Amino acid sequence: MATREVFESRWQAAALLLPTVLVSVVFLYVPAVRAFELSLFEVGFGTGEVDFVGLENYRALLTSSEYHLSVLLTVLFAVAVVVGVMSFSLLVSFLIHEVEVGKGLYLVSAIWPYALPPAVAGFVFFFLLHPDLGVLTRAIEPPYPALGLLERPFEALGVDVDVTGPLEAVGPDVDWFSSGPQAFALVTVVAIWKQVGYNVIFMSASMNNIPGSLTETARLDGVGRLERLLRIYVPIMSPTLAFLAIMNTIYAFFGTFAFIDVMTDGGPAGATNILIFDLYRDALQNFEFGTASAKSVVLFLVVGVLMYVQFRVTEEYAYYGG
Amino acid sequence: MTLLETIVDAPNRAAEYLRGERTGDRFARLREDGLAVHAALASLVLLLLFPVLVAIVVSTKESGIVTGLADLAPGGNAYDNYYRALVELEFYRYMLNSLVMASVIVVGKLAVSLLAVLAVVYYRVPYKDFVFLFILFTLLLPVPVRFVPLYRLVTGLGWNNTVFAITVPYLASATTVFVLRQHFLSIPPSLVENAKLDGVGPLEFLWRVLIPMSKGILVGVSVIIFVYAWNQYLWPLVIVGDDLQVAQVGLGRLRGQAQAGEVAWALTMTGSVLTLLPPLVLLVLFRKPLLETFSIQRK
Amino acid sequence: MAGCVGGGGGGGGSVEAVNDELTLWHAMGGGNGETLNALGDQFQEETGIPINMEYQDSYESVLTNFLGALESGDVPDFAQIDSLFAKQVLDTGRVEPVEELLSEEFPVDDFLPNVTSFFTVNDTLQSLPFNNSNAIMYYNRTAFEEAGLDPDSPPETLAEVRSASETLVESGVVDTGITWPNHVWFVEHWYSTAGQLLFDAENGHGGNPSTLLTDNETARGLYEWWRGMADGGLFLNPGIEAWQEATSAFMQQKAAMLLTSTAFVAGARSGAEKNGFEVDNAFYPTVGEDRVGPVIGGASFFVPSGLPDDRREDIGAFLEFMASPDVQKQWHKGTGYYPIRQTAVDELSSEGWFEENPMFRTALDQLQASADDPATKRMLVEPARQSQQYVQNTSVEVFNGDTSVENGLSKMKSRVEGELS
Amino acid sequence: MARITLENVRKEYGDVVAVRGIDLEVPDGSFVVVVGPSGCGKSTTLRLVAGLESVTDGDVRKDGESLVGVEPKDRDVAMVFQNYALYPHMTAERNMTFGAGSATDFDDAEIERRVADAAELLDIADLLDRKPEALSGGERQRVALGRAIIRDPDVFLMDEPLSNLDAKLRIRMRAELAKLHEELRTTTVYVTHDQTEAMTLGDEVVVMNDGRIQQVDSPQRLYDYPANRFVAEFIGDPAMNALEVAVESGADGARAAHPGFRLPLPDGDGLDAAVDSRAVLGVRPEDLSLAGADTDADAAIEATVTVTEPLGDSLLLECRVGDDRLKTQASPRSDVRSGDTVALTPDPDRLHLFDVEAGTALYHSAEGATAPDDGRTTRSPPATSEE
Repeated sequence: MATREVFESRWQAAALLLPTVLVSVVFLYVPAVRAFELSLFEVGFGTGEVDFVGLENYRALLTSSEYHLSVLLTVLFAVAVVVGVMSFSLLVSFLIHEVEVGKGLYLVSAIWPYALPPAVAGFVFFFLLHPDLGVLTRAIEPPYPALGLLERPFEALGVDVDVTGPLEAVGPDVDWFSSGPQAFALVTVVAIWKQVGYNVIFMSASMNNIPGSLTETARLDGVGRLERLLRIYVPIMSPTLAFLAIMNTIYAFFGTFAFIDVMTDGGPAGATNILIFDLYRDALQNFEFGTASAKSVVLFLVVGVLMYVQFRVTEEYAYYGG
Repeated sequence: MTLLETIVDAPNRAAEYLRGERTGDRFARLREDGLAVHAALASLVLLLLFPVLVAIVVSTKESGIVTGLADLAPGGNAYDNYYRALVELEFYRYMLNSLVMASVIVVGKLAVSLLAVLAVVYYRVPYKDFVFLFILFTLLLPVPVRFVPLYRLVTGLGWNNTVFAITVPYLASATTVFVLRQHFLSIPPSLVENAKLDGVGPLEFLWRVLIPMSKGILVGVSVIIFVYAWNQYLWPLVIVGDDLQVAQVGLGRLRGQAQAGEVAWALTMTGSVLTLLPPLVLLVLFRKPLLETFSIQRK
Repeated sequence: MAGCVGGGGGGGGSVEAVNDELTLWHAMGGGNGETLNALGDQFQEETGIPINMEYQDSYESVLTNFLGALESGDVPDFAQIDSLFAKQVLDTGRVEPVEELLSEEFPVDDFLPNVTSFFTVNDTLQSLPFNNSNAIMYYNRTAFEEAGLDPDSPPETLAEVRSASETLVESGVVDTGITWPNHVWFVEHWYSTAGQLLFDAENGHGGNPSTLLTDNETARGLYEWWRGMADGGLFLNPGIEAWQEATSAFMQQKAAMLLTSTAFVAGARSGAEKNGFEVDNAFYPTVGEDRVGPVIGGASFFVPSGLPDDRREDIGAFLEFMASPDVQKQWHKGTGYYPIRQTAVDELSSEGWFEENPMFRTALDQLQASADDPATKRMLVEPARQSQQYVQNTSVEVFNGDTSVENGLSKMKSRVEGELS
Repeated sequence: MARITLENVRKEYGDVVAVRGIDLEVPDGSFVVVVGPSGCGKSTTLRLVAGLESVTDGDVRKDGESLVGVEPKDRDVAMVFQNYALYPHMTAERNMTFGAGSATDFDDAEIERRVADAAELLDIADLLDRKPEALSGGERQRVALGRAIIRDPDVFLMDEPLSNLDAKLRIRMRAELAKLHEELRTTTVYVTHDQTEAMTLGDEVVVMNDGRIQQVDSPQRLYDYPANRFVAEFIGDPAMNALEVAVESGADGARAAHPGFRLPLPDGDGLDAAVDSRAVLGVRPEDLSLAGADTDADAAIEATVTVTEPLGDSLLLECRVGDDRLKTQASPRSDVRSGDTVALTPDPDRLHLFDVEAGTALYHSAEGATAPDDGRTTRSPPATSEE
């Protein structure tokens, strides 16, 4: 019965925990509880004045169809981000794991967006994909002037060939300033893009730890690549994947408002108004701290429930074998 | 490898690579990997890189003349742009502040978390799981959720406009505690038992045994903390003044230059690249410890 | 009940300056910031009073920080607050009317009346107007010529904007006719030039407003037009509050007309030169035939109350310095914001400045041609930011065609009213 | 040098009882091996002595003084772990000296001298500046031993120290450990699950099972006079055969009756009491020999060979007798095949009877079963399954 718990002094343990617990209580828990308290008030910023309004802030939320939409959107967004990030990262990590040449280069290239501050990421994408001014927009949208070059040789021969024409009809019309679904998709893609690096770090590390003998066995058994990834690696990596699922969920809920702030401002027509942005705007742009606090309580509950479900699911399926 | 060794060794490795002694070999192995795999990987990676590459290119150009992909050739204005941002608009000051803030947070967070993990892993105390959960739970309490009370608290302490304000509230870290705990649990218990028999105290054990044994993961966690701290925006914005202001806010100020009628894409991208640089350098330098250590073992 | 949550820093109202030297928080970036800093240096030189001009990236940041400062008690001596947020700051009750800081002999009546009328609440000048502007129309003379339009008679009404846009686009000179940032300020301008109030209670200057006025010809005319422009591909939507993008589109000659602030005059000139076209500006296009006047825009300096008396003198000195005709002239020349002192305007005229630089005169002419009408006083409402967001966001829904003009307007109205109540 | 005494020691972890009240005396300077299957409580017992665990009940004494409540570092014991517990980032020498300062009152010079001595003794002098990753398993083991030695403790506690070594190295290290103990004469408590190690190393061997001491004895007496079935089957490889029989009395004395045989049982203590009841007959495979054709069929066991395993030095036969199975060893080159029927004759002086229910030894056919030749008491606590 070997044990690590060889030190018994309780006051020592308490002293060691003190800094973390103190900081957590003072700067995280107390303010959070206060925020809960504030949700029962109407709060003025700059004056320190508060008015007790009871559950009015919550009543307003419960009856607001815009807020309901926001809750729905957020859950959808979180699911899309978590699933998207994890499948994309898994693919990238796996491919990197599979190659011998240039491994390091691929890895660094794959993880560096992680170092990019979210606001900068949002800004760069805004620049690239602005519906009218974006550098990339022009390449995606018809007309395709580059393709026009293909017509030149035919023109020279006097044959009239229209390459770009038919594509005009099928080419996408980038307009996420007005199209809700496009804006939602864009924000989701950027959120995924930004989080891939973090996931690749953990996934690659985890894949490196898979015993080579397993890979060899699988090869001898003629197990295909994809099957090897899904049937062998993924179960072995499941503790890492469970950890990442939780971190990604937290990221999707809490770490993404900068993209929205920079790119869509919650629009159009509320299509990207996810809870954290809504809350951020209420708190830090509109200074409606009472409402914002009520929203943070709701957000907290939503995330809490989701995390609980995730914990239960991973307890059931994650492989912690030794 | 230490940072120094990495740097010192870099030219050698570069030279080795450039001599291309194993070029033929390399190509053979490339084929062995499967060209299709490389093609897929290269395009995925390019997809990930593209936006940042564009930012870099734009940062070398004159203001406001990028209108399409065709314009995406590096321009000759790099020096002007970077000089203007760093020196004239004093962006270096914000970066220094960020560096101080991030460094203090890295060191502080590691110190505080190491102590906590020492207690959580090596002490026989009641309610340990509860304490651990209590720390993990803080993940659910980001700044916007507790902004006002936090603001009042920190100003009440008289900390506004001090380094304390932008560091102390960040010192408790669920992620760090979680990762370090996983790591310590993978160290054989006999080590601590042996230390206990020798009468080596917990702090000496931490300092002389655990920390030297955890160099890799500490470096890895430091990078993650650094990136996190470096990217803080909202809280520094409101709680400290210009003297202590950080790079993320400084970047907003570069962008603000544009509002006054300048079409300053180039300048903004310059700032973006500058802001990206420190975390990127860390990431590249320390990718090995990052990767070696971030496998979540069984609990 | 309330007390238990309040707590915190400066609840008692005791304030302390963040710096020993005077400190001004401002949002002037770029060339405007440089001009402002130069003025600060000049003040320091002339008076020996040190002043620290602290740049914060946007009006929103200055507001957030200033409110935070009022709450904590560690305050700057001045905050440059966007006129849109004036009410929010006034409502804290923690700012001191600048009129009380100016010396007896300061000629308050030399301020341009249209400007001070906005900043005067309860018959007292609350904050010192400094950088003030209105929206005007910039246009690309070269493109106009190429499209066969007369560059000397730019469109004056929305209908004319539309027909000019059609000509411009059809001739293939530009992609779209006109662009402007989707910001509430432009809607305010269309209302005020039409003499139409946006809020009841005289846009908030005559009491607390309770409704957004959308059931009128101005609103319908504006949004019908806006929607038609978008439908016809004549309007380039740069995005919400996307000042930079709008400017950029104009500079890249994707749109031949741009609505934006007078503060862009200097930038427009150099930008157009760089991009090889000739730029000019004109009055803001009106919804109908009537032209009443523009709303005031820009910002003013607020001073927190409760600072010690010895400091108040220095503060007063700085305010008077910034409002002096010389400084206002410099500021105007460096930025395009119009001077707020009649003396400064007169001196500029007599120096022949406006004749040499007609683009600098447009905004001032537009201001001085304005009738004395309550509609030209900018909205002064407490939930300004929310109202702004609702107007901007709903505008998108309307011009996109997601909803009918009528539904959109009633949606806008009810959303804003929800905040007013 | 010290004498360790355990008195009615219990250790519980919540609901789990690891050690169920044991008494043990480790004489000064002796080498006592505690052996038992995994989970029997042997490691826990060792850790209780070390002070890494605290007793739930009972007393642990060193030279008569209670150690309860004494910090591990103040017990003057040194421990050697199965995985060596070397700090991976320290050199061998640093591993040996780290903690020595806290654990002892030697000054630096003294520690240095001791390291040199220990290094010489263990033949690791030229490995001192290497880190563990550059050492082989055996070398690591020596460093771990060296670490314990330089502390000059009263007691060495060794927790399966050889388990991580390969078979050959294990045997060599075993001999070296024995030699080391000859030289140092430090009281040693050694825990292992390997009965061969226990037999070869221990002055005395403590067999534990299920949190209890089954028997404490010298290795040979454990083998010859197992106190119960558990000890009988645990000590010795291959394990002792056990067949349920009826003990009958006849004109020519008592016999063990089985459907496959009726073996005569020589007179001995406890035999009378066992007569007319059922018992388990124990006979070691090596005590059975293949009978020649002239053997008295009456004293032999007829068995059918089911499996033959050539071991090189012998041929292991697995046989069936009635419904029971039986193992025996034949000479390595005998031509017995599976399916053959063989007659096995047990050494009449090597038969044991055990109680069917409790497993307690009832009878050993050899002389001196109840009067040990070395005068030490054979302690065999009642083996009732639950208290």
